Amino acid sequence: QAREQFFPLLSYRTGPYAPNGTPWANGKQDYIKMINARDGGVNGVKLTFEECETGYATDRGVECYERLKSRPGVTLFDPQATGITFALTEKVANDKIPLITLGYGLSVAQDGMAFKWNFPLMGSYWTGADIILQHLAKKEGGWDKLKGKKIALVYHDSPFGKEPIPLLEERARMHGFQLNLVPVTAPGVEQKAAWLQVRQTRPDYVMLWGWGVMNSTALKEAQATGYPRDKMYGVWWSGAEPDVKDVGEGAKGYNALALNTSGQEPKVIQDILKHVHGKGQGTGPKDEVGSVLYTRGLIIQMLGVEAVRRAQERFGKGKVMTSEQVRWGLENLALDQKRLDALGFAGVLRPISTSCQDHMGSTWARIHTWDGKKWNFSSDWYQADEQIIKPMVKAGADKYLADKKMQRRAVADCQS
Amino acid sequence: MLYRENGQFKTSYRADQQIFPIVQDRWAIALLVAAAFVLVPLVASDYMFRAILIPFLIMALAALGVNILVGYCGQISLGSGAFMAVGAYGAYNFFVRVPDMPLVPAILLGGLCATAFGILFGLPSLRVRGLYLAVATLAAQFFSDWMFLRIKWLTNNSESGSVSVSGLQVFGAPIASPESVYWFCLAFLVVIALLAKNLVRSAIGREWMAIRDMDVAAAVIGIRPMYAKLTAFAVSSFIVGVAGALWAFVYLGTWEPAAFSVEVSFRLLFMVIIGGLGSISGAFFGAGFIVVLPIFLNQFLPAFASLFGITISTATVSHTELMIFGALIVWFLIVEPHGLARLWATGKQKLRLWPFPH
Amino acid sequence: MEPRNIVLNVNGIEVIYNHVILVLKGVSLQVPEGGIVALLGGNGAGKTTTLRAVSNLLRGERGAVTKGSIELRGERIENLTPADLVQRGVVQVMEGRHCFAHLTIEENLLTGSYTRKSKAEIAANLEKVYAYFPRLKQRRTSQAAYTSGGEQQMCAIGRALMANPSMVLLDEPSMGLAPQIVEEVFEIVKDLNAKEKVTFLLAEQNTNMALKYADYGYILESGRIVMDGPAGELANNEDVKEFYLGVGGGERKSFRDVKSYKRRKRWLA
Amino acid sequence: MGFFLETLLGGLMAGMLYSLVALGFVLIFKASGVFNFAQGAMVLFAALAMARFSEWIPAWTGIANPVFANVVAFLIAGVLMFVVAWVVEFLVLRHLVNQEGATLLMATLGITYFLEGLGQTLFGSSIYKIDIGMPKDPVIAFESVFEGGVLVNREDLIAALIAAALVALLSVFFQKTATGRALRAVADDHQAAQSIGIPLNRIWVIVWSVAGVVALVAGMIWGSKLGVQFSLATVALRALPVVILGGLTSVPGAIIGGLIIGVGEKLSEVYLGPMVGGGIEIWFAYVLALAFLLFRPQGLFGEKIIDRV
Amino acid sequence: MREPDGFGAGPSPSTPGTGRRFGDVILDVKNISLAFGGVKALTDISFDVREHEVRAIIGPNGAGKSSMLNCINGVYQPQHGSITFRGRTFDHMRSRQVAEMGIARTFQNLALFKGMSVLDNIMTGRNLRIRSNLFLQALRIGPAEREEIRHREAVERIIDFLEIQAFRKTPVGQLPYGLQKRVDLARALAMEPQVLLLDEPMAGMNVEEKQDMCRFILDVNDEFGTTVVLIEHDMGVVMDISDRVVVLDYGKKIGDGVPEEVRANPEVIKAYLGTSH
Ligand SMILES: Nc1ncnc2c1ncn2[C@@H]1O[C@H](COP(=O)(O)OP(=O)(O)OP(=O)(O)O)[C@@H](O)[C@H]1O
Ligand SMILES: Nc1ncnc2c1ncn2[C@@H]1O[C@H](COP(=O)(O)OP(=O)(O)OP(=O)(O)O)[C@@H](O)[C@H]1O
Ligand SMILES: [Mg+2]
Ligand SMILES: [Mg+2]
Repeated sequence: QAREQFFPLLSYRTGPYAPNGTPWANGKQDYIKMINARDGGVNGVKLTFEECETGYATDRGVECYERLKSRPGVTLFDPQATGITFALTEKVANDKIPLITLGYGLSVAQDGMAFKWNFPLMGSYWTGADIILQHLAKKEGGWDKLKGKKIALVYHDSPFGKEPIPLLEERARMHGFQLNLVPVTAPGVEQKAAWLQVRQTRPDYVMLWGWGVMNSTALKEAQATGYPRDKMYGVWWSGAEPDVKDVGEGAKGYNALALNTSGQEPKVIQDILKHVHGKGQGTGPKDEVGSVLYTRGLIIQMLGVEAVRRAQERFGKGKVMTSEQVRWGLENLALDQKRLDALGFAGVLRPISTSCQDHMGSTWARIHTWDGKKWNFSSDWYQADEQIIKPMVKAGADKYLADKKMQRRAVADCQS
Repeated sequence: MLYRENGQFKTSYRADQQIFPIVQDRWAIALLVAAAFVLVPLVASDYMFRAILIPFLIMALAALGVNILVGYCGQISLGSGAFMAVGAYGAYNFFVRVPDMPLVPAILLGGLCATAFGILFGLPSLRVRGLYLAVATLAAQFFSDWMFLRIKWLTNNSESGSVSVSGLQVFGAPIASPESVYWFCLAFLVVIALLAKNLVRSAIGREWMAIRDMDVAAAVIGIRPMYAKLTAFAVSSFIVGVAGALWAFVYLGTWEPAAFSVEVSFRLLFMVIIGGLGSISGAFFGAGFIVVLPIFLNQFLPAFASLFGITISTATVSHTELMIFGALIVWFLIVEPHGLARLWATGKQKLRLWPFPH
Repeated sequence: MEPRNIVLNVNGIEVIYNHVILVLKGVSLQVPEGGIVALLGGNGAGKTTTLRAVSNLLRGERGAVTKGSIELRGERIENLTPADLVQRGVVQVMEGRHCFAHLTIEENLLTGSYTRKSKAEIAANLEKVYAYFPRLKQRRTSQAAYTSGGEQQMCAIGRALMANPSMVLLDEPSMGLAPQIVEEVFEIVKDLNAKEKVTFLLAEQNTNMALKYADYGYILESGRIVMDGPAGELANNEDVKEFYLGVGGGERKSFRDVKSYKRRKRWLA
Repeated sequence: MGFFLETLLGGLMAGMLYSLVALGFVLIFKASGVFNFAQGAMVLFAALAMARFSEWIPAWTGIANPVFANVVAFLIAGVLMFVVAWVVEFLVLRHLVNQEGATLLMATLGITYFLEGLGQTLFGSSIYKIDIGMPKDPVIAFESVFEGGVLVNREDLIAALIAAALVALLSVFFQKTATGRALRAVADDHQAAQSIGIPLNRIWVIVWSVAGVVALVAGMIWGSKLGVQFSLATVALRALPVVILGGLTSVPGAIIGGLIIGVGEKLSEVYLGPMVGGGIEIWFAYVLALAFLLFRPQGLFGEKIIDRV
Repeated sequence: MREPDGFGAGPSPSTPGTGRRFGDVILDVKNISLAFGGVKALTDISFDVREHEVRAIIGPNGAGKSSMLNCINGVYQPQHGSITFRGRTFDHMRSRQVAEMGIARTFQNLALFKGMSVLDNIMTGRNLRIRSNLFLQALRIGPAEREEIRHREAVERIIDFLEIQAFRKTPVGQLPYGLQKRVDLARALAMEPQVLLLDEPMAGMNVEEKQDMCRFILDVNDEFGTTVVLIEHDMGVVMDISDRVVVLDYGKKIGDGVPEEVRANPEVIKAYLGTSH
């Protein structure tokens, strides 16, 4: 019987997406180190981890999964890539290991009754897109003001980039704005044509759905074609430091969704600086601690750890949880403000509570804006509109189940 | 007298034209196949199956297909990833659209879709040659990337362009456990390898090689370049397409076009060149090398470093892995430019002469 | 022949291709300063291999000298590069021409003078080559690949001469050349030898011609030297006459009447 | 009309940038018969070196002057590319004399992996900045003639000029000098070149160094445009159609090819793309190149492919 | 048709020295002109080849001999003229068709399939006769296998005939030059041609080997009645084994006739033979 709770960490520190993948992975690692150093683990259960480099490639990701999935005390997987998520979705169900995809993955997986093992925590591309639109509507002075407006979606030409389209189309139908789709071929180093199109159609807003080098290139092309950056809104994968840093002044005014804060103020960050970096055990450079993606890594890991803690509450404190037990924990997360404050995450994110029906737990997000040096919040919290998203999720999940000839989970299954 | 062919006189041309004319080879192959079917499943772990053996088998199959085109017919292609993708999505469409479509025919039909696609993109080879053709075949690659993202019909109107299959079975037996997937892939590989071997040692194989080695002379002895090249494209893309369907169906389960990106094309070309152009066994060697080596390095390097009390970060591991991988490729090419299969053959030749050096 | 300095001394070399194919099994030969030495032998005897060993072109063929030594004017040369050898005045004309297909005839010739620095010398050499092979001058602007086999052979020889060599390794210069040109080529060899004191080591199948122009000959069979001697002596040897000159029994036999059985070669017995 | 011109111009500029990368391919192919897939990795490696050194030098020397930092970084990166050339020759090429094209091509793929690993090990895998003071903001020309004017990107314009100058220089080098002739000879037949005393080793170091410097220039310009990180290597894939369209062996072909591809690609994306959902430019570029090849299998300016019996 | 030599129309006479009789004209080349850019490789060349004869083409280097064969073979397309084979006239030939009609050839600069074994090289010569389709070949059952064996037998006869048994399985690239030439001949013979075009089959051979080669050519000519067109620079060989000789110079025909006649032709001596022959 394992005496340690094992976290397999799939990451990519090389290759085209390394600049974004690295801080993310560092955050996850540092959080584990911090919990061990500060709290001695979860109720005395030490946390261990092993990283496995996927290079963002699906087959390497699958190999990593197969390599690490049967380690004793394996907890959950966070593949950090949409393609790998697709390939693992079915495998985790067979192996009974939860798969968390915070802010990415399949939007329809929010439906926990259909996707027992998937947890797209804190938001999907549908909720993200919905929030950007809400923000625009608010800025314009109401949904009706969007009528006749042009909104362009400049997106990474892959399932990741295409995911928000159904929601945007739905909203466009509802509110009568015009949606222009501008795909950018991966990895996105050459976007001249895309931005010529933007210049030609002169949209009122540009939504940016990019990852990696595509983001900074888009900003530079926007600058080169004179598109105002403050009319640009990125998804939360397009709104971190690596995306804007080398654009510098040129990215001033650019907005993006934020799932979390950035900066070193939160207590948890201070704890990490103290317990991990202070002891010379930081995974990455010190000044990266608290950056957007780093903090996102922390949150992901925190949710994983809290799921373990939650599971222990039910299945026995101080024991190593099996992955099935962790799944229950993930499905029954209840992190209210008090709990978050205690964890040192005050202000970093909104409370989150998951359930059997809702594997997302929270759809809150904000907009932040780059001022040339750092990200500053420029809006209040928004929550995605359930009325629109829920039926879409339900329909999508049903289609998925039908395709797979599978049944919805019985309500009784929620107790297991 | 461990490995000698002298003393084994062939009394008929039929005997001389067997696949493996040397007795020892025949036994070795028989043992190997038997071991692959029986012994390996007894000892291999789940991880071995899913992360190494199955991808190895499928990639070996794809490499086999690529080798027919590149190694035998001399048409360097960087579009193999596209052929795999067409095979995969083709099979997918047959599988989900035709009610009660059995698995094996779906995969074979996927292969046929790839054949059609391969012939289409093989047409320029009638005029364009060598490296020009190699680069031009990238058109197929980028076109297929685009096609499967953009044409919704091909992905059964899935919103994101990712598709998935499940509930695979053959004659009522589910293909889900690692052993069954392994056997399934192995069966495909053995059968297709056998057929391919037959082809390359038949008239058509000789036509391909003739076109590869000296096309003007080939034309003069009556070989039609068009027929030879297009059949090579057809056969090759069929095999690659089947491999693509297997990769998608039994290895990934759910996939997006990026699973068959240009990177895959490069890797396949790698396999055939490292393995040995124009040799069936080369595909196996090459696939083994390219599939297994990075995984091995990835796991071996940290262990190796920890021997010296050093812990290295994953980033360093994967950078070092890249460097060692690159260096090994170069090293192998220097040791034997004609690939691992040739190295193997030279080894056998030495064994034949043994204990005399020459 | 008065005793002369030995320029090239090949001493018992063994050559292996691809780590397994043993081709030369202890070949020794000497080339004196200012001499013309012929290396004779049937197909696959190892003539080309011997020349490649001397000019260090074996490596590109995945061959290696595994035993013995090669000395040029007393200096061991096994580890030099081909370019070093050209610097020392040794140039090989490769079997099968090997002209640079995309370059014009004139450019081909000019590449031959890569090691020469003086412009005037290069120009003079070019004129010399054109004087030897007027046909090349006519075709100077065509790409080498589109010239006839014979023209390419001339180009290859001319290209070697552009380096002002002191020693030339000629591999089958007569192959594919019209009889008239063959004679011309050998005349040129003799001319260069006499006037410019160029030493020649030539591998030939055309034994008749080779023995006529050479001073000394070696006969190579299956990777071994089976016979050597002054050209005149060789030409009168019975076996050489029968197998290499085709005049066994005194009379030249018609190619129409050759018997289909063969006499055993005495030196192989 | 204004927009059409703008697209056209944008295409031309993009094309010139491709040419810069394509040039590296052509150089090495023309001079040694090696199709150098590592060109993309070399661009990345050179750019990484330049970016990091320009960042480190002020820290090391205390001299904050950006011009000084950039110049020194450029020089160091140049020297580094020379070292790479030398190592490649010493460890790889000299052992592969007289081998087939496919083998050499694979070897360069091996070099690609190696350089990618080494580059990231030495210089990190984050995103870095090259700031050589290129103007980033656009200028609008002909505003009086067309509505909205024609947008011109000054950064691209400068890059195009640099590319053109490089090409002119290299064309002269190849056609007119003895070394250039020797380089072409080597490409045709390694062994014959050796046999007449062309020192392959030296030649290869020269060519790879020159290609390294071309990669550095390309890396510097692309890097200043995009930022320096791993994906920079993938611009090689955009440059490939340029190489084959212009002809593998033609230096001017790289430019003309670049212009054609650049324009074709942008016009197609902007005017045809929307009809089919967009994202067509990359395969369109390849198909365009292929279409030209059907008429001229050796590319527009490539040397004729010779087959004779 | 006017003939410069003694063989006009009418019953075919026999050549001196052999008792063989020639048949009718099998291959008739008329007014062929071929130019590459400015280079005139062939200018208005006409000659004919009769069944069973050994017809030599000689001439200085660059005279256009190989180009002539390339025209007959369909490798080059002449700008003018026509070629008649067995009564069918073409203004240009296509390789495949030529092969099907029974014309085979060897090459001056070896055009063997380097990566294949000797046996496979020769087997390609039989490809035209293979009837089984792709699927049968892949399965290699029944007819396909039998067919393969039948052709193998035919090829083995040629291998025996040319005495290259020992090298059956060797990759041709590793053979010495002379043997490669022999394999080239074997591949052409495997096509069981009616007309065999040989482009300098004896270049790079010593006398002994040339004797062997001559014997092969004559045997083929005698036993199978194959017509032979031969390009060769060794005058000894040409004079001894050919029945009639065409002489080209700078793309023009300067002589045509029986060997003795040609040898005496002053123009030929001047352009080609030189004085010592
Ligand atoms: N690159 C090679 N790899 C393997 N074997 C080779 C190679 N080159 C030559 N050989 C073998 O070496 C032997 C000698 O060949 P070599 O070319 O030296 O003969 P040669 O005397 O020049 O013959 P020829 O008169 O035909 O040119 C031959 O049996 C040949 O098969
Ligand atoms: N494809 C081609 N392109 C351009 N010129 C050519 C081509 N083929 C042949 N020639 C030219 O035509 C002329 C005749 O060439 P051909 O090869 O027929 O000569 P040949 O009589 O066979 O000479 P040799 O005895 O030297 O082989 C030569 O001058 C050659 O340069
Ligand atoms: Mg030789
Ligand atoms: Mg000729």
